[in-house]
Amino acid sequence: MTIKKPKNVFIEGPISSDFIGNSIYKHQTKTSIGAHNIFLGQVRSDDIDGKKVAAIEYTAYEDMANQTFHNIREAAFEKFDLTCMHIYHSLGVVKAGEICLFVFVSSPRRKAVFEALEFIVEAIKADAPVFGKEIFEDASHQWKVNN
Amino acid sequence: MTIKKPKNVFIEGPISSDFIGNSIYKHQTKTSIGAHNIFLGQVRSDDIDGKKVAAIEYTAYEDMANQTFHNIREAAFEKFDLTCMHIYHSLGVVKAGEICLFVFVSSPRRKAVFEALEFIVEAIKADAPVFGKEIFEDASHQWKVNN
Amino acid sequence: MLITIKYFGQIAEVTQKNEEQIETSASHISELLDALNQKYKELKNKDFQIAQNQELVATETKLSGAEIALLPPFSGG
Amino acid sequence: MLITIKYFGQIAEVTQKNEEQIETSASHISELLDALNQKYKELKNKDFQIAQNQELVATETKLSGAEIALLPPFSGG
Repeated sequence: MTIKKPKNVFIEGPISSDFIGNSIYKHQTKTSIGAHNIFLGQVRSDDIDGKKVAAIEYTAYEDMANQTFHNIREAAFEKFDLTCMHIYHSLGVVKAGEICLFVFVSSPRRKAVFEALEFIVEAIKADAPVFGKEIFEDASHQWKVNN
Repeated sequence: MTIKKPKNVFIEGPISSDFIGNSIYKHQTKTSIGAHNIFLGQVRSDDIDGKKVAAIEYTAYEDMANQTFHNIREAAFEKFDLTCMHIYHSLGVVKAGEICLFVFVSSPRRKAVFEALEFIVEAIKADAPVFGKEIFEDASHQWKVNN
Repeated sequence: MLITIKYFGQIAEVTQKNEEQIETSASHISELLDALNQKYKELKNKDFQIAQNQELVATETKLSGAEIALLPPFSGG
Repeated sequence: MLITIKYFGQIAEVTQKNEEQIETSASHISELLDALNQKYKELKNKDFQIAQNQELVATETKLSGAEIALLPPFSGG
């Protein structure tokens, strides 16, 4: 086993649908894959005490977070029969309706992708030192808390 | 409750990554959505007794299948808190590496999309009268069976 | 009674056609099946379900439908 | 010992900075925290975890790291 250096999973700003489509396209040469499963986190325009969320601004303890994502990745490859896995997370401002998290897993068979995707997304939410500031339309803000 | 006529879920040939990307893009105006989950079935180039699968040719009992997809859709909306759901399935020849099934669910919260997506994909595999003919590189064939 | 019978996948390979109309006096699905088994000898080696007017039915079901389909194992997705 | 302390999210709002270097004689994380609570009065009303050299640690842990981070509740994704 070789030791892999953590990759950078962070993308400045929102993750575009073109980027996602292109990422799917690149997997069409991998003909051992039978099933892909993709999770997308989209910024929700929640209504909180009469104020609407206009955007979330993400910051992170980047080095630690990249290590966390790396560990999640290694654990998922260990537990599930996966061919590929990709994780991307936004930093900076992501407006309501835009995508801030893109997790993509592929396997010969569908059982593995369902289990792996949920495992990975829950681990990201629980363990990655990423911080979301919900910015309201009136420019006031509150700090998001994952449930 | 209004009675909805079954939609046609079938697409002639493979489902392109552009089509999927564009479908994601169209959901960015729906700002009550917080989580999307996408399943993609990709034709696998299985090796069977030394012969490689080059493509799958899909046929279906289309009217009955569209009704089945409609029933699955209604059941999923009933069971899970979903904002949107889309199902597309290929007919005709889909080559190894190309996508033949696209299921897309969206919800305010992630729990619902994980549960709904697996429910829908399993129901499609079990209940939709769709038939896949695995065509080998030497033009011989066998009939696919879902597990 | 004139009914339309549809064949799919490997069943259509046996019957060499996707659809046919037949005149039958059968009162139950099972009787219709007997006639088809006579006509297509290979059919009894094949695994299939039967739909009557687009609903899966058991062979004991009364033949009431205008459209019968012979459906091999599903393999969508 | 000279250590770097990093602040994130709502903790950085309290400290009004993202990072600072401090000279400390503290032997455990808890002692360092006492000093920070002195310096930033609002800190004690805030919920956070502590990472030492990018690993989460308990306050009883010995201070050994060159990099300490105060991390409010995670909210990625």
